[in-house]
Amino acid sequence: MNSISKIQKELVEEFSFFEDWMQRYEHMIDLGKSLPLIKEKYKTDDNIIKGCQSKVWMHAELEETKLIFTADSDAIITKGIIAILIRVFSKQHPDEILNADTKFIDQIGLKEHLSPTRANGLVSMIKQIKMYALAYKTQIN
Amino acid sequence: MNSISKIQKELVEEFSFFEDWMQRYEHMIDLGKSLPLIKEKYKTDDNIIKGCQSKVWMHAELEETKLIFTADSDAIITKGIIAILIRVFSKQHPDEILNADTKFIDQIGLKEHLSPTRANGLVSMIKQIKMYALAYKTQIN
Amino acid sequence: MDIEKIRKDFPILSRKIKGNDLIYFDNAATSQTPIQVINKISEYYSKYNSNIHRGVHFLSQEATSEYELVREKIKNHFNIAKKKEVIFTSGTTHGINLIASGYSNILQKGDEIIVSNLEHHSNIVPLQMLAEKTSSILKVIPMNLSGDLDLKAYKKLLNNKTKLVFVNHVSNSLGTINPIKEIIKEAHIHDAKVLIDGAQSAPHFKTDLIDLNADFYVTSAHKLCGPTGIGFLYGKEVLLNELPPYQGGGEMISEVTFEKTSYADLPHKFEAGTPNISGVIAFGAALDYLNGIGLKEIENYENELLKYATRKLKEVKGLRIFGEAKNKISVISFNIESIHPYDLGSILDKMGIAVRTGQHCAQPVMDFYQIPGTVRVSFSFYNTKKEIDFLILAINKAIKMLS
Amino acid sequence: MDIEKIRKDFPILSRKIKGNDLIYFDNAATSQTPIQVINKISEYYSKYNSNIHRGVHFLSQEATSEYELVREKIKNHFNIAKKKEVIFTSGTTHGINLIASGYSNILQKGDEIIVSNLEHHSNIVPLQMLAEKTSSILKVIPMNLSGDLDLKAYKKLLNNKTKLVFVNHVSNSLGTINPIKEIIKEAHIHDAKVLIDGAQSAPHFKTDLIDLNADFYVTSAHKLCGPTGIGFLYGKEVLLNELPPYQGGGEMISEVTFEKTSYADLPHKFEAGTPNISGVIAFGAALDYLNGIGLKEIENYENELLKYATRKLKEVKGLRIFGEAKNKISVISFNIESIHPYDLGSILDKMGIAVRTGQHCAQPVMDFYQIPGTVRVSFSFYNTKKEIDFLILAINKAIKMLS
Ligand SMILES: Cc1ncc(COP(=O)(O)O)c(C=O)c1O
Ligand SMILES: Cc1ncc(COP(=O)(O)O)c(C=O)c1O
Repeated sequence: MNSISKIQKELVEEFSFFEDWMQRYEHMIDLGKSLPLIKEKYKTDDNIIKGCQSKVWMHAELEETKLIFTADSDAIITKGIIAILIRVFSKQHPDEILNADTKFIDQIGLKEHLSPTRANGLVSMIKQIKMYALAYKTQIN
Repeated sequence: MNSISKIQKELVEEFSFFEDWMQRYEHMIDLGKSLPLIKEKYKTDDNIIKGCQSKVWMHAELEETKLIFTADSDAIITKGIIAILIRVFSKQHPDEILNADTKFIDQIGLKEHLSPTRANGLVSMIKQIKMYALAYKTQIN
Repeated sequence: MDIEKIRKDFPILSRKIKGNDLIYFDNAATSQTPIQVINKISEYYSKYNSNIHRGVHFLSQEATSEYELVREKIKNHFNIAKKKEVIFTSGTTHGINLIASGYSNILQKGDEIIVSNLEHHSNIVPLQMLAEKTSSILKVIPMNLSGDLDLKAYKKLLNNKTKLVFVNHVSNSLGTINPIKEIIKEAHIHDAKVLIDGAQSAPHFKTDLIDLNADFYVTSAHKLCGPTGIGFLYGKEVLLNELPPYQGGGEMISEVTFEKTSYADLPHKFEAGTPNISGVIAFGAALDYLNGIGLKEIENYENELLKYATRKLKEVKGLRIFGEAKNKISVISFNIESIHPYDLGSILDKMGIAVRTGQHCAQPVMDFYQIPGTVRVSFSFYNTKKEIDFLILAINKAIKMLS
Repeated sequence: MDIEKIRKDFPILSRKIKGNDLIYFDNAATSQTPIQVINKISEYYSKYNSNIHRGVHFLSQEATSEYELVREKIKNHFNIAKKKEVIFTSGTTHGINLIASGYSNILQKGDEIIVSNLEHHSNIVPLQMLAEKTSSILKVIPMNLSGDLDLKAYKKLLNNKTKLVFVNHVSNSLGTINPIKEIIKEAHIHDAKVLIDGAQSAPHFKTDLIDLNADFYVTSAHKLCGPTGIGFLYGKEVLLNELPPYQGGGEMISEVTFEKTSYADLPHKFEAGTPNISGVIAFGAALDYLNGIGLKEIENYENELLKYATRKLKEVKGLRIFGEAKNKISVISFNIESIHPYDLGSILDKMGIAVRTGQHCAQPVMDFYQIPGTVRVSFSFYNTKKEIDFLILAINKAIKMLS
């Protein structure tokens, strides 16, 4: 099992402890508080991800062969969502990011608990992460 | 009771003999066959009454102080309707035409048996008859 | 196909009109509605009525996903490449106007638009308005006595000035199925774009838009066992992107300031304002219903009704059928010698038979035959041969009365 | 007013959302539908579904007279001079676009159009499109912090170049009731025509169009306990006669040949194609329902809810209400310090409370306050103080979670 799948499994287990959505939301909000924040200088319009009522900025940079993501949002639940994604995809090799599936999102029950706008936002974030992976992959090779 | 009311009463009685709409329609169609026909030269676009799927031409002329109506239609039921109106309003003094009410139409049950388009046509015909009465009234005075 | 079972799905078919069973032969004007569709509307308003797309809350999410699911259903049913190429409209007329109006910024003076002589007014008037606005020229594909379009003449009309061709798939007044695949192919040789008016075809046989390669396609739900006030427009993505938005409002924008407004992407760009949400959802239920029976089964059965009725009607003395194309759907327009169609229609109505009389919003067709109108009977899959027999009886009775 | 009895008319109000009773506070987006209206739709499709106006047959006659009866009901309800001044549209957005588009042939370069800063996008974008097409100038009535329009500034904007003024009766984002009678009077001094967007006012208090002397008025049924996909446009006869038809099609013509087409009279000139017949008929049932309760009663009760909720919300720490006009309807837009409206809305949703968050299709209002959006609660006559109490509890719980 590679590192991404392991983290995904961890997350699914972590969320399965909670009995109701309320606790899951609280946990998500907590995770949001530990989000690796994007540097202010990267908080540009170019780095905004569309598809959310709230704003999301995301930045990626390469450390050797691993991609490091940082991000921020003006909404705290959105921060939680992106924190989950970053926990899964940050510090990973672009190839692994590109190959990773995203079933864990359904397993956590994230999508059914998010509004469609937010679920769209989530899809956009994953797309963006994979785009970064694609872009940096060529830099490594 | 003036002449118009008398004819109206007659018509209502006549129609009350019939038990179903089918017989009433047949009677109306019969009446249509005795419609005093408009002269061909008056069958102009100016004399067409709007508001019918079928065409109705109507003409009026003064004989002393009475108005004489002639008409035609390309549809036979429409001919019946106009024949009924002409029986009531032709050979009458314009003043009497203008003062006449048209309750007899409801009493015959004409409106409820006609399609709205035809009922509209009926209203247009009565309007037209009253317009002629108004126009010729001034000629008499 | 179990007709008796199907008929039970349509509450209106058990209506009595002045003591007679209702016989509904006005399907080309609007189709009847099965209980499954009626129930879907009630369900919507009883369970998840809500404004869509922008809502955070549960009801809005449910309504949005049901609504978007129908876009998907339409995409599949009509074989459309992309979901965003499906634009909800209030009906065929709206769809045609949207496209015609969109081209008023694109067409140049002297450009040519082709339309057929067989069209419904909805597919003529918007083009007259477009031609007037742009000083382009409207040309007409002529028809012949059988009710077919003259394809040779069509090919001669086409040239490199032709920008648009608007043709219906099936004529509502005569029932003719037009050879639209060929019409489209010929137009594309000259790089003209083709809009297909599918109002009368979609109810009767399967339409494959990728195969036809139509540029635009429009239809109405109310002729497809669905509700009134809803239809859809299909357009190829590149073409829709070239057109300006039709209406401004909520939903169709991405950013609004008084200085500058930017528009949303397809399909939202063309869906300004709160849409007919219940209409869309019920439209989906109607497609499910039709697919449950099977469009091929419907087509076969309706063809049988057409043949049967044509044969029976021809036995009526003095009756003339207008439109005897080889390829036609279950619509028959006719007149009886020296009887006005309106008179005949009125008498049939009194016997519980609903037919349409008049010009059927297709005055050029009536002008072609030099008649004031016709009586039109149009069958749907819930009609029966028994009903057709009764029609023949009723016509003969009416002829007696009216002669 | 017996609220418990009224609530029983609305099937959706007994819905549970994740174990909680649904509390529907998104009435400004769309209102809920009483069973009387739902039943009317079912009745239509079960008993007399038919295309209207041109039919000889019984169903068509029934459908036509029910349809036209609603025109009469609207005329009476909104105190309109003539039936033919009532045009059915697919909603407010459609009505605004119809008028704005109609004036694109009338306005001249340099003419001026006035709109307010308080408008819904539907009442901005069509005017931007009109201004662009005609090279006319769009001017904006500014607002102040309380959410009121600046009438002094408005008067200064008016001059003899002003041709049109488009203003909503009530702001959907803040609830402000605008002084439209005065706005109309001032505009008329300069011979400008005024369109009133009544989407948010019609549901909450009686509108008298003769008294207001509005030139045009639009609203949507779906905010009035009616169905989606239908609304109406009122216009003064002389003005509507000056405008070109908006869409071409069936129903709106009197004569069609390829050489020359002539248009039908009002209202048909603006009602091209098969209309939303069931929508119109259900709209009539909705008006009957509202009038059965009484608009004055509704207004008084909703005012009580507004006052109660305003007081309770103000007790919540860090909560700021946007829009505190003296005259307002039961809409409250607010934010809580350092909490994103979207977060708050999401948590409330999880507790079964439907509110709206975001810009409410009124980005200029948000830009004015320099906020990304608000949480908006909007009450209808079927809401209760108990529901408001639960809202306050839920907000406090959410604040704890989100801080
Ligand atoms: C003030 C105002 N104007 C216009 C609209 C648009 O109405 P519709 O979406 O029904 O066309 C709305 C509804 O959202 C509104 O609140
Ligand atoms: C061929 C054709 N085109 C267009 C229309 C107009 O459709 P709608 O009235 O639903 O807009 C019809 C329906 O009458 C039709 O039969």
